[in-house]
Amino acid sequence: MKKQHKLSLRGALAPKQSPSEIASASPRNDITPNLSVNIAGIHLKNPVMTASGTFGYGEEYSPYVDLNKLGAIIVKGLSLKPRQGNPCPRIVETPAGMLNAIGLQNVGVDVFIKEKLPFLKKYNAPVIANIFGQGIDEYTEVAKRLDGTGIAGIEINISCPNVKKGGIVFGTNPKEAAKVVRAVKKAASLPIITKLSPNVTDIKIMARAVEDAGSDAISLINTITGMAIDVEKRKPKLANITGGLSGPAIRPIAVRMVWETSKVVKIPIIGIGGIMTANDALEFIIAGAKAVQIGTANFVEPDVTIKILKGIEDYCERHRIKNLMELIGSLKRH
Amino acid sequence: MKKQHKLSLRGALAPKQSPSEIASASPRNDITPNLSVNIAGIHLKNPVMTASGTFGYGEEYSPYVDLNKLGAIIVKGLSLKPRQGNPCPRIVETPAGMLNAIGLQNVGVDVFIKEKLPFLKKYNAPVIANIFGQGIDEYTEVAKRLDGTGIAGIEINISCPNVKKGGIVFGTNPKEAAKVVRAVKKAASLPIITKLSPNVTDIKIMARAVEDAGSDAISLINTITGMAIDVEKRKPKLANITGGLSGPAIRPIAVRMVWETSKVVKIPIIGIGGIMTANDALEFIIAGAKAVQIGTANFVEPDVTIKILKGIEDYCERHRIKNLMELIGSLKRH
Amino acid sequence: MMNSRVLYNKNILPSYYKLGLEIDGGFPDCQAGQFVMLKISEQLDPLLRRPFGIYKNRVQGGCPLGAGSRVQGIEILYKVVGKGTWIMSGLKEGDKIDVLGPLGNSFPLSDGYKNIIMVAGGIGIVPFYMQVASCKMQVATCKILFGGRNKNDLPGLNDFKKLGVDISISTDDGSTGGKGFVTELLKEELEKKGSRGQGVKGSNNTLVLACGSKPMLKAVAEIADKKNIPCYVSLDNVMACGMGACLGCAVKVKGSRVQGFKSSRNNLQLYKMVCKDGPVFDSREIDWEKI
Amino acid sequence: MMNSRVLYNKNILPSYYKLGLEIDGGFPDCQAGQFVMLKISEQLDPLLRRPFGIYKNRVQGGCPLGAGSRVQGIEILYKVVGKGTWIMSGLKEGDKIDVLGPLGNSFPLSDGYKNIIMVAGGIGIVPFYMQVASCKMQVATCKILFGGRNKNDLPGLNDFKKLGVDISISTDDGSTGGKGFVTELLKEELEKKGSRGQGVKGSNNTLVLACGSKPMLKAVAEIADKKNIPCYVSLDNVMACGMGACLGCAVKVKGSRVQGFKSSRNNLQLYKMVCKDGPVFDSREIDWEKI
Ligand SMILES: Cc1cc2nc3c(=O)[nH]c(=O)nc-3n(C[C@H](O)[C@H](O)[C@H](O)COP(=O)(O)OP(=O)(O)OC[C@H]3O[C@@H](n4cnc5c(N)ncnc54)[C@H](O)[C@@H]3O)c2cc1C
Ligand SMILES: Cc1cc2nc3c(=O)[nH]c(=O)nc-3n(C[C@H](O)[C@H](O)[C@H](O)COP(=O)(O)OP(=O)(O)OC[C@H]3O[C@@H](n4cnc5c(N)ncnc54)[C@H](O)[C@@H]3O)c2cc1C
Ligand SMILES: Cc1cc2nc3c(=O)[nH]c(=O)nc-3n(C[C@H](O)[C@H](O)[C@H](O)COP(=O)(O)O)c2cc1C
Ligand SMILES: Cc1cc2nc3c(=O)[nH]c(=O)nc-3n(C[C@H](O)[C@H](O)[C@H](O)COP(=O)(O)O)c2cc1C
Ligand code: FES
Ligand code: FES
Repeated sequence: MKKQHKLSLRGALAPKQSPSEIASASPRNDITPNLSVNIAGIHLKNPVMTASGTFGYGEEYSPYVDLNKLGAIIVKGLSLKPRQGNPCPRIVETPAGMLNAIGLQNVGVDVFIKEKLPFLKKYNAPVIANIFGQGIDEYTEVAKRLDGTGIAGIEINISCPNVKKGGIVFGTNPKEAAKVVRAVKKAASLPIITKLSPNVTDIKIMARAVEDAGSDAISLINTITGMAIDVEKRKPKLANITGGLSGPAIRPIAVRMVWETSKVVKIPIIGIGGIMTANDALEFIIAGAKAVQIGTANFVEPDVTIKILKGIEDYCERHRIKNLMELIGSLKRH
Repeated sequence: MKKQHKLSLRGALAPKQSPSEIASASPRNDITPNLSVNIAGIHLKNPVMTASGTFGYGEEYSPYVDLNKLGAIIVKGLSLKPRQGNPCPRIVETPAGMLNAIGLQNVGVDVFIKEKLPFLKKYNAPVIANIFGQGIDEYTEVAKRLDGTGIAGIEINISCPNVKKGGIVFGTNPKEAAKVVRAVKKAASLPIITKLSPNVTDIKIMARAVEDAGSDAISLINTITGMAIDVEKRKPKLANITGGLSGPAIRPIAVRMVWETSKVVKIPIIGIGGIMTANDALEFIIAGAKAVQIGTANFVEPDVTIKILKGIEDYCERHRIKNLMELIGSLKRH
Repeated sequence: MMNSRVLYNKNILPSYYKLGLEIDGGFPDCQAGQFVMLKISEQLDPLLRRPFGIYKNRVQGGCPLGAGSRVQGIEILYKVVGKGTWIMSGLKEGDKIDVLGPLGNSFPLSDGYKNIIMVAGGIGIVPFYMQVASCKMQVATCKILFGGRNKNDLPGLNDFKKLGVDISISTDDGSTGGKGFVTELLKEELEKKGSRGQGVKGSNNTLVLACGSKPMLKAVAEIADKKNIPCYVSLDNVMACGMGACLGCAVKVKGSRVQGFKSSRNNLQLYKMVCKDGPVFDSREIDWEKI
Repeated sequence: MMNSRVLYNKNILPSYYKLGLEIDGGFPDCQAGQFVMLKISEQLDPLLRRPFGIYKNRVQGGCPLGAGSRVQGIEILYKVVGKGTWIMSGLKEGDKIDVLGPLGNSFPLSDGYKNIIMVAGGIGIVPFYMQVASCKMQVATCKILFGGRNKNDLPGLNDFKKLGVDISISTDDGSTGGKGFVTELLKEELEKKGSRGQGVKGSNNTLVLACGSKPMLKAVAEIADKKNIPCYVSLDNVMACGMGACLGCAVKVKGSRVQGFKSSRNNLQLYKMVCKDGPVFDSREIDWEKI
């Protein structure tokens, strides 16, 4: 709940803060928690990253967010050539979520390096490039071009469900996923994060496959394939028919998958899916994620990443957690 | 949106009805639409059924719903012996959804036949028994006992994710699923509906497998496995750790799976997942479902099934649809 | 299930509110301990209804819905603890809200007992306003033991004072009444009266009723059990349906001691539903270890 | 992004409302055509913000936020069409609402054109209140053609009458003004004036600006195009972020005619973003077949 709640509606005796604020209002103690984490050799000041495709190329959000404060910035998925994306409509709201079928529109890796990266380099947050390809060759070529440009790492999107050749085969087939990871590892000397698709029977098998193939970290989840129909027109609400479901609606599924994955891999996990508040981010961290990515929430509150960061800090102070590492995977039994 | 909306807050010029009411306020024409459908030989007056586990044994809702008006009543999942279910907490609310880990608590098939069925038989809505077992033997034994009791059909739950042996293996493995279906088909002369789990990479493969094994119809989706964490206690919110996600949050995923399935099977499909309104139900029907089941919505509005039925009737009248069959699978291209 | 109109929504103490709801025809048969399920928002978040005890019921003459008013309705006394109650606190006169109820069972009638001791912790006071009225009708002596964290945690205290019922207070910080837990008051009370129960209804002696947090209820149950005094507790649990259909609000019971469970052939039921079998339970029925 | 206070929320016509919002410091540089994204509910349903044009802006002297008031703010004119706007219609004075903006581009300045014709359909009138003010500053003649389904579909009409601007009205049912589509008014207007554009700014002749439904805009664009009169349209689209980040509000453009697209090596851009590249577009840029 946000501060702007209709406080003025309440009587004089009303709690001056909303419940979530009350929960975090306990007196601070003098511990300044160490929130830094190391993901696959990338040093993050804190675990709060932006999710690919929801934060543009950073520039769009710079009026609202001090980019220096972010754990890392992950940019919109890059392909070898620029891509125009899908026809419209591309987005539709769903209960506590949204479907998107952007179709991986992007400026292409070269334009990114030439025109978008210089802006991001002015800030000290590590920049991670999310990449995808129609085949292994494209993945490796994009990775090669990014190598040595000053980015901190590569996130391989094997999971985008929008474009037929855009990764869905890789994302649901452990052998194919492993192939992409091995090829990208070879092509670039950068740390490699593999982003998993939730559209699978067993996320653990996918996670193990990419770990074995040499991925330095795993991020999950990408969107879940969904669909909405305009019953008056009897047409799909998205021109692409299906799209990827994101937002708070999917959070319970994402937390479950992070928890399952954390028990079978040793490489760091980055939790993604429906994070709107610090509490939501903490669910992922307690379930086993070393860092989190914020996606759809950026659209709702442009400075949500900073609020989440602040909330995690407050939580650690309140619970006397000196180092975020104490919290990661600290789920107790019932 | 419901009628009770704060209409009194609005000015004198305010629309007297909420938007959804306005949409359905067009003058009626004199067609009385035929909403009856035949599912696997079971004649339904209309396509609105109750989902297993969300309507008790019918009795609980009889003060709120005229059971005679329902297309069919599907009762809480039955096993051979009574089951006590999982420890508490068993449910938790999530954004636009809920997680449940009831653990298939039920009175057992014999008590059902002796004590619950007689009440339901007083009504003319077909009664469908949802069944599950820890192994094929249990499935067939439950089916045998139900045969000849006057129920209209059996829905096989191969998908409940809560209890380890409660079906998850069958639900995600096409060969195992086919075995259960074949065995139950042999054990009972009743129409068989197989209820699919959404926790799979490719729902089409599961659907084809159970169709080939002789299932007379398919219902989908069951709940999606999810998890929520109490960050203050650092414990799972459910005693069972994970639970099944239901409610409007999952609707886009369910609609997509129904649409995908409708293209690969010939047997009737029953759509389930997050249906709260007539519009939601119509999404499934237009996507290819011949009937729908209402689950979580019953908890929110006990008489929601009747409201949905009324809404479908109104829609058909407004769109001059004489027979529901015209609507089933009528999705147009964009 | 009915579309009810908000009559008032008064902030009576920090975090505590009184919500007056107009109920067409009222709840004529409603009894102390019963509850309603409110659909707080028409939006899909929060999705589920929320359970609230009926504090006052106009039909039974207890609800001050405007002096001399003929409006039928109920009063809810609630505490803001999360999303749903926070939204509730923004309700205004004239707003509409969907009310499902009355639901659940109620406290046992007081006849046959001489002393009724009601132990309430904070918002746990809710079912006792109507119970006092019913006690009076049964000509039993009743005494309320009311505990809270501090003086701002004793909602409705004035209402009870107005009823003229004997009430003892304790707060954790001593800001009103005695300092300490309400269970201490109970111990004292039972000592003072030298109460001794026979554990059966009709023994013309003491009956303990309690509503509050689970640790408090557990402590009350233990104290009563030691003295062999019958004790009934009103339990709280997360609910989805409120009518026994979802099996979500289960509470662990001492299966073997439960009688009349005809549904299971082995005559053992490990769980009861707070919404339908309760919210009021004989304290000896509950498996307090698993609460 | 700011936490704004609701000053008023007036129901002016069936389904139409005016929402006054206090904006600390106002929007000093805001121009006609720009919009804000409102977070209507704190709950997660509806999840996304909703875009609304800025109808009046107090800073520029146009917003009647109480006579003589020093309150800085904006006025939104909106129509209830779905969930979000329905919730908005329940907002009351003093409620808080989060405002993101001003966003987007604006209509071109009027200097250099002699006649500015503004074509509005229903709620499409919104951007023109501020545009009239700006026209006056540029000493251009302006004329508004305002169409609606019926007399109740002409929101803000009185405001424009008070501005003293020349306005012609048409309704589909003839309940006010001429019977027919507003595009007929445009045809007549262009005939009457014998307007002829050179298709370049500064040609000292006619400029058409339009806002309304997509079919209306398409028809307006065709009429203007035939006469070679420059035409700018304000487009509507579903939005998630409002700032060019999600790429969700794409509109198909005639790729080959777009210049200066340095991002693509083949100099072809098929989509532009309504939120960032728009909402105002040169009508010749739009691929009207794909709209
Ligand atoms: C039979 C019954 C009668 C009740 N009567 C009253 C009453 O008269 N007045 C009153 O103020 N409250 C009463 N409650 C409790 C009330 O239902 C909860 O406080 C309310 O549902 C919380 O909703 P929320 O959305 O504000 O909190 P949420 O945001 O849902 O949760 C906030 C916190 O409260 C906990 N919580 C939520 N619901 C419950 C619950 N039902 N039981 C225990 N913990 C819960 C959550 O786990 C969480 O920690 C009653 C509960 C029951 C079961
Ligand atoms: C730049 C811009 C400026 C706008 N200015 C105004 C304004 O000043 N006043 C005003 O009343 N409205 C304006 N709108 C439209 C307004 O944003 C929508 O009416 C609103 O978002 C609908 O929200 P809802 O939740 O009520 O409807 P929903 O429940 O979300 O949808 C109801 C119906 O409206 C359609 N719809 C929803 N949003 C849009 C949209 N953005 N464009 C087209 N169709 C949509 C849906 O497809 C559906 O059919 C503007 C839109 C844009 C993009
Ligand atoms: C509009 C939009 C565009 C996205 N684009 C990409 C992308 O280019 N590459 C990618 O790996 N994920 C993409 N995603 C997925 C997000 O990065 C994230 O995994 C997903 O949205 C779940 O997180 P959320 O619920 O916080 O949004 C996109 C999501 C959205 C909503
Ligand atoms: C509390 C609860 C209990 C359920 N029990 C069963 C069950 O016993 N058998 C079964 O096949 N499905 C069960 N389900 C799944 C529902 O029948 C339905 O498939 C699912 O909830 C999705 O629909 P919904 O979103 O409309 O609730 C249960 C769901 C809930 C919420
Ligand atoms: S709340 Fe559903 S059974 Fe009690
Ligand atoms: S709304 Fe996100 S790019 Fe326009």
